[in-house]
Amino acid sequence: MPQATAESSEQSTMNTAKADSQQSAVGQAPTAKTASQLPKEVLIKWLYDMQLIREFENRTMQAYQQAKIGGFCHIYTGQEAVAVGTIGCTNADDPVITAYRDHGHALARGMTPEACMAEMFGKTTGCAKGKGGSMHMFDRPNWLFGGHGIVSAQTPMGAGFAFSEKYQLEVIGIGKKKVTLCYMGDGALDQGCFHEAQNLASLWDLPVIYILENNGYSMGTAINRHTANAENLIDRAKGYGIRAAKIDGLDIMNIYNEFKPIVDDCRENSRPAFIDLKTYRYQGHSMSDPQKYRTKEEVDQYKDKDSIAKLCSDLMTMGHIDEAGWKSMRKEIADIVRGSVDHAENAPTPEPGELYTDVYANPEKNLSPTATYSHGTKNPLM
Amino acid sequence: MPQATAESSEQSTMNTAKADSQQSAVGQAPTAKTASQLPKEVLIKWLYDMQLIREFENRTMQAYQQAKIGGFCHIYTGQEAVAVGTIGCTNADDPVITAYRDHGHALARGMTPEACMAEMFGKTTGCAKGKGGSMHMFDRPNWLFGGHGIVSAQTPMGAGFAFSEKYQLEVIGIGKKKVTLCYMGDGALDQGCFHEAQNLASLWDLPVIYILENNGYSMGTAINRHTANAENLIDRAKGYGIRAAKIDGLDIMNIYNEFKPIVDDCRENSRPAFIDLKTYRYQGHSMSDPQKYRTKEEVDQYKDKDSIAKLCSDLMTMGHIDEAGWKSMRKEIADIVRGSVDHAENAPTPEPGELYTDVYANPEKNLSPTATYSHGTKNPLM
Amino acid sequence: MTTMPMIESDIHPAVDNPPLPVFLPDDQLPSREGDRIIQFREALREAMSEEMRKDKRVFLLGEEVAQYNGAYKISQGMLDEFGPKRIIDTPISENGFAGMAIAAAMTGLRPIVEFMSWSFSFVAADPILNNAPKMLYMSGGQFGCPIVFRGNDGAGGQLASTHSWCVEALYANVPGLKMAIPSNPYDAKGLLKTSINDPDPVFFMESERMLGDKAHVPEEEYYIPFGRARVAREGDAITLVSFGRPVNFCLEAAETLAAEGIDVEILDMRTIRPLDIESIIESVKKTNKVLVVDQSWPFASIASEVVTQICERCFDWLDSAPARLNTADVPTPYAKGLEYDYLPNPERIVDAVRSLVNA
Amino acid sequence: MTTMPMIESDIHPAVDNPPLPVFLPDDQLPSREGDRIIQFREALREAMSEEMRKDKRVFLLGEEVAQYNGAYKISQGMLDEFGPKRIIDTPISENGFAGMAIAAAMTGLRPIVEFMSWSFSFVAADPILNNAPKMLYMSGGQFGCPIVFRGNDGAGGQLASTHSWCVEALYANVPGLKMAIPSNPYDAKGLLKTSINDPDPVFFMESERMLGDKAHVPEEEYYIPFGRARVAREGDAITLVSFGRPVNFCLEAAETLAAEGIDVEILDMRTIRPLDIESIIESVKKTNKVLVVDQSWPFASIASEVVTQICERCFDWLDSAPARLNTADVPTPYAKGLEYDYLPNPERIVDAVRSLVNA
Ligand SMILES: Cc1ncc(C[n+]2csc(CCOP(=O)(O)OP(=O)(O)O)c2C)c(N)n1
Ligand SMILES: Cc1ncc(C[n+]2csc(CCOP(=O)(O)OP(=O)(O)O)c2C)c(N)n1
Ligand SMILES: [Mg+2]
Ligand SMILES: [Mg+2]
Repeated sequence: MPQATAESSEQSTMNTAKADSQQSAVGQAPTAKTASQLPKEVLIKWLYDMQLIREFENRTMQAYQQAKIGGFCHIYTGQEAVAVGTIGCTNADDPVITAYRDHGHALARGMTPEACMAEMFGKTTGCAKGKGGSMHMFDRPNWLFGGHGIVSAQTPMGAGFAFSEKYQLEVIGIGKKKVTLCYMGDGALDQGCFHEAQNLASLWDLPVIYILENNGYSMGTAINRHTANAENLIDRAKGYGIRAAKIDGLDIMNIYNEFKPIVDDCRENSRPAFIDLKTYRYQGHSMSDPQKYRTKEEVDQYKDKDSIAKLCSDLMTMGHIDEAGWKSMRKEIADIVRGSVDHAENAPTPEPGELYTDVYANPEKNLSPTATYSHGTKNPLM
Repeated sequence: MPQATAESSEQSTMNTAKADSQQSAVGQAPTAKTASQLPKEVLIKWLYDMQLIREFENRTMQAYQQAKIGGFCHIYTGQEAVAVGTIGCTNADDPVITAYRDHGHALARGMTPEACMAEMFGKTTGCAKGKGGSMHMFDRPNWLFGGHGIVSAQTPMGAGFAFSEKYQLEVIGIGKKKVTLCYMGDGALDQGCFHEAQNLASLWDLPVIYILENNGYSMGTAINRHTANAENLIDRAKGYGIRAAKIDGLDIMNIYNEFKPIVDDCRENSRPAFIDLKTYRYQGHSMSDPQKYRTKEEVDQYKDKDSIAKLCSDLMTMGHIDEAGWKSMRKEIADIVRGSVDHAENAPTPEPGELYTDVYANPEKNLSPTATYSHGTKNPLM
Repeated sequence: MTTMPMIESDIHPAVDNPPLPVFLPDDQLPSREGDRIIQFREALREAMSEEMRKDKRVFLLGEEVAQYNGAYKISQGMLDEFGPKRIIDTPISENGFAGMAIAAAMTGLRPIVEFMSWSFSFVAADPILNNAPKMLYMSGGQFGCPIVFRGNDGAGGQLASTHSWCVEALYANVPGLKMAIPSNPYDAKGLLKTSINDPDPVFFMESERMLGDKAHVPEEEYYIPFGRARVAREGDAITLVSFGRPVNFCLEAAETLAAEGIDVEILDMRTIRPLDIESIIESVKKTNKVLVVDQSWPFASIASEVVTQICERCFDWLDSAPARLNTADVPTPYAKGLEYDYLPNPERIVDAVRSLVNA
Repeated sequence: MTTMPMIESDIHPAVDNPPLPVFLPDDQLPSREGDRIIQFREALREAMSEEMRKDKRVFLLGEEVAQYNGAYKISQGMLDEFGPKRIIDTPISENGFAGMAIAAAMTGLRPIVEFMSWSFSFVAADPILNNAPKMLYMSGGQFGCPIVFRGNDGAGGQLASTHSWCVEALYANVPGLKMAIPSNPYDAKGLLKTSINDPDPVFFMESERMLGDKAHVPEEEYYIPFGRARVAREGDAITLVSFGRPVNFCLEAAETLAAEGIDVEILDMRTIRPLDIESIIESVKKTNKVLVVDQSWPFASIASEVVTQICERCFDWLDSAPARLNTADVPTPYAKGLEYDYLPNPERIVDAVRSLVNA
């Protein structure tokens, strides 16, 4: 089994001149809440969002098999606690960017299932009006900057959002202290631009957190076959003087407890962080993966530690929900997701003329020898 | 002063499953010679080569000022101990590759001053027949694979030579165990491809040694302004499970003592290494650098620790050379270098037709709408 | 059979005249007709496997090529046959492994680098454009770079804008490289075998949409020379110049047009550098009309280049302006209908031909 | 004076019709004649500084732009005026800082990214080609990318093959980007100011060989609209279409040719995307002959594109085949003589024009 089961988590202290400023964050610790102290509504919302993602992905797979969805389609099932838990530690206007396995982040960030499903159906009511597809979930009102298909291309951009917010605050004098979350798969570790991004983020004190969704595989390649010293990834980040931690990503309460202080600290002290979040994907890499690289037993082992089941049982123990409540929640979600499929089915396909819109914000003449560009219809999310 | 004076050197043990095989290298240690135990001829040759480089660069600067040399021209003065000392730890057929500040490596590797100078004069007797210039010193008979102008582009290639030699041995059954030396400036640390190269080298057990010629500046940018955690660069390499060491690069005897065991170990156990070699360049970044980013005092401090003066005085103490010998050596070298300038002056410029040669090894027809290609004249080094 | 002498690893072709491949004339190549029907992907695999059996210097590296048997099953079974030292899974480090392979080629090995998609080659643009095609020149003839870069190019099925690149328009600008773009399984095998033996860097473009295409591919070995177009269809109304996947669009369009009495001639260029301009001229002299069909964006594309060369070489034979039909000049859309409209599909070809022929 | 309204950072131009720049007609732009003689590099600096004074969203980043005052002294003094938060020295991480700047542009800032040379942009090819020009499309109009990438393009002085790229032939293929290539200080200022205000990504090419060129540049602010060529010289024998540095070669060649009684018309295109094809047509209708002079390699170059568009738009007005003159189709050599022969130098232009005019 290529991936350690990270029961414990380990944190570094920052190995830089900034170590002092860390103290203040530690100073705040007493006032910080642990997950179990959070209001019931918050915890129930986590469960709801995780189940929403799971149900949504079930329907996505169905629709894909019915050829209603095309292209590459990467299912988030199994990793729900990561998106919901980490986004649960942020503010609604903290920038978020991720890779192509992005439905979970979109929903956790507040995109409607309709906009998300319609996008995959290639319809005008999709978040990118059908131009982006599964890999390109953008949601401006919810501060989601994609959905990016080129492995690791989002990592310099992650630093860029942190830079931008800092610039706006310090140079223009608008905005506020923000943290950017930048998600990445373990395969993205091996791209050079991630190294460049980490160096820049550390050098320039950018509040960006790289969240490694370490599901143990880059497509069919187990992590120890694609990245060196895979058991100890946080050492690399420390090499840049970046705070780093390894967190069990299957238990959302644990994620909150370990991740929230880091978010607060990065925001307060304007520093980057790197989190190795151990998780697992239940489905293949994309919809066309025969999965010969792993055993059914391995998958089952992880399913036994399912993050939704775990949160549900925790919440039952805490008395926040009961069997009936859970059942009705699932029913409600099932209806909503089915509704999103119906919506996507019935939404209009783009007019042929939409091919030539949204290419330029200022579509002057003679930009192309063969095309005449114009402004697109208003994006439904705006 | 941006750069620590690394009096001491520090070495890591490899942080991987390969740790065992390291033991054997340690086992060999007793038989290894220290620099002072080396034959007199070897040590004298080091002094000769270092002085040759220095004298060569003096003439290069002169010729550049007289506009006999064009393009970008990066002077190696001050760093002589690095090229001579590290190459002194290798075999003549170990591959070597470096960046654009490459005259020193070329000479240390055995390129004739004529071929090196003529190249910069753009003459047919140059190592690249005048097509490459100062930044592109290639010497096939001496296993020098360039001279590369794009910062860090040589680092994946360095891994590639190590791969190739290993492949030839293990798959084709030819060749022998070799180590590749890949030189890089501190600015090259910040390029993504170096990260990719390190990961590949570690993952695939490639015997390549990355030699960071840490002269404290990337052009006008002091190292702590361009790379994070600059005081502790070897930690980054360790993050990849790569053996790493910090070595004072101004004392060639010290370089040999610390570097030779690493070379032997990497060769024997087929593993990469990373060496942070502290050095300093006396001249500007290139010939057109006003050098406002550093003080004359800083430069003088380093000149006080000049590596040639140090070796010379060590050899005098050891009785290997005396004032007269040193004087006649310098005279001999001055004559040779002057001869190389004369040679370069008088060598022919390329025929206009050479423009269209060496573009394709198999120059079939219709490769271009405007050009007809042919084979070039034989390279003078071959 | 073609004699393709092994080039000794210690003889660098640039140093003396290399023992160049000896090619049979087209009519002595094995027949394109037959009943050994295999897929495009199998033809590619066969080309690589045959060369690897003969020459240990040849190896394959790329993402998922080994244990996964290839993201698109092109290298299926090759790990079993050749082992992990010659069929090599890489991390997602295109710059790193392309750069490594270039160094290996400089020392005499013959790497085949698979890009899962050419769309992912931009992160490796520096080594593949600055090093591979220029090494021979920069080193004054000391080091060549016998390497093949290959992978899927062009739109797959709804892969949207970052995953649907036609890189040929960009990369073909660079001297020092060769470029082959087959349109069918037979050519895929013969061209890839030639590519592997060529002493220069070859950029070899496949198409996800054609990997399942089936046709007769001879079991025997054969090499298709670079720079020789194939007349995919004879006709006299107009010359269609194309390469890669759109050749098939042209063939489809030709059926419709034939029914209207318009007989088009279709040239499948097979290689872009070298470009068989003589065959184009010959055809244009017959038809006096030409349309270049190219699945890249139009601006400064191969189509623009072909039009320009036609002007340079047979301007006076043209009845009307040489024309081009490219992909729509927009990022690749995801939605199925938009993607279809975006491509130089048969309907668009039919329309374009009609208006050119009836003008 | 031009009114160039500030675009609010919370209004994205793609969402509603943006407040587009308002441009004066050419004849109302400040005079090109005058005695405020400054260098090309100063004109660039002035453009950036003026925009930075007006708009805090504009900032400059790149290698050595701040403390070193620019590798080529373009940004001299700007650190002093604007401080280190807006004039930002970067590590040698082109992919990293280009990607960062793209994100900053998506959130409404207006980055100017300096590549010390466009030759170094290949390591950043993925973000600049896959993200900047496609963001608006991929996001269905939610996020645009108002960014300027600028730097030296083309041969410097003997910089050899990896450092002498003309990237315009490659990059201009990509829809979603705009491209400006000035040939003189006056245009440099006016075009760069327009680039900074344009809501789309602009690829702006300078030339190390022109940075010291001097000319009158008005002190006042002015914006040169994209897509309007300038008639750099009037003539009737043939139309020379060019852009960037070779415009100056054309002007030099024109003197020699004029002495022989050949009066050439020279069009300086100024922007490549958009390309002012109307001005080309107008001139070709007058001269009936055209030569495109382009310092890129020929294959699938801007020159090929211009030739193709001329065929498409005014084929019947041509007396002879539209021609091109490019850099030699080889990697850039180091040796001085070879490098000179390699470029589309005045002698080569004279020869080409003579043979076209006398044909
Ligand atoms: C630069 C680049 N190379 C290759 C690919 C093809 N590819 C897409 S996803 C993927 C695997 C990535 O795995 P990981 O980063 O672990 O993310 P996960 O799929 O596990 O979420 C590969 C090889 C790509 N999109 N971009
Ligand atoms: C990718 C790339 N970006 C920028 C440059 C321009 N450049 C050449 S050398 C250099 C500084 C490199 O410094 P360092 O690596 O420390 O080497 P040193 O000059 O000190 O030997 C820069 C920025 C380049 N050649 N390649
Ligand atoms: Mg993964
Ligand atoms: Mg340095």
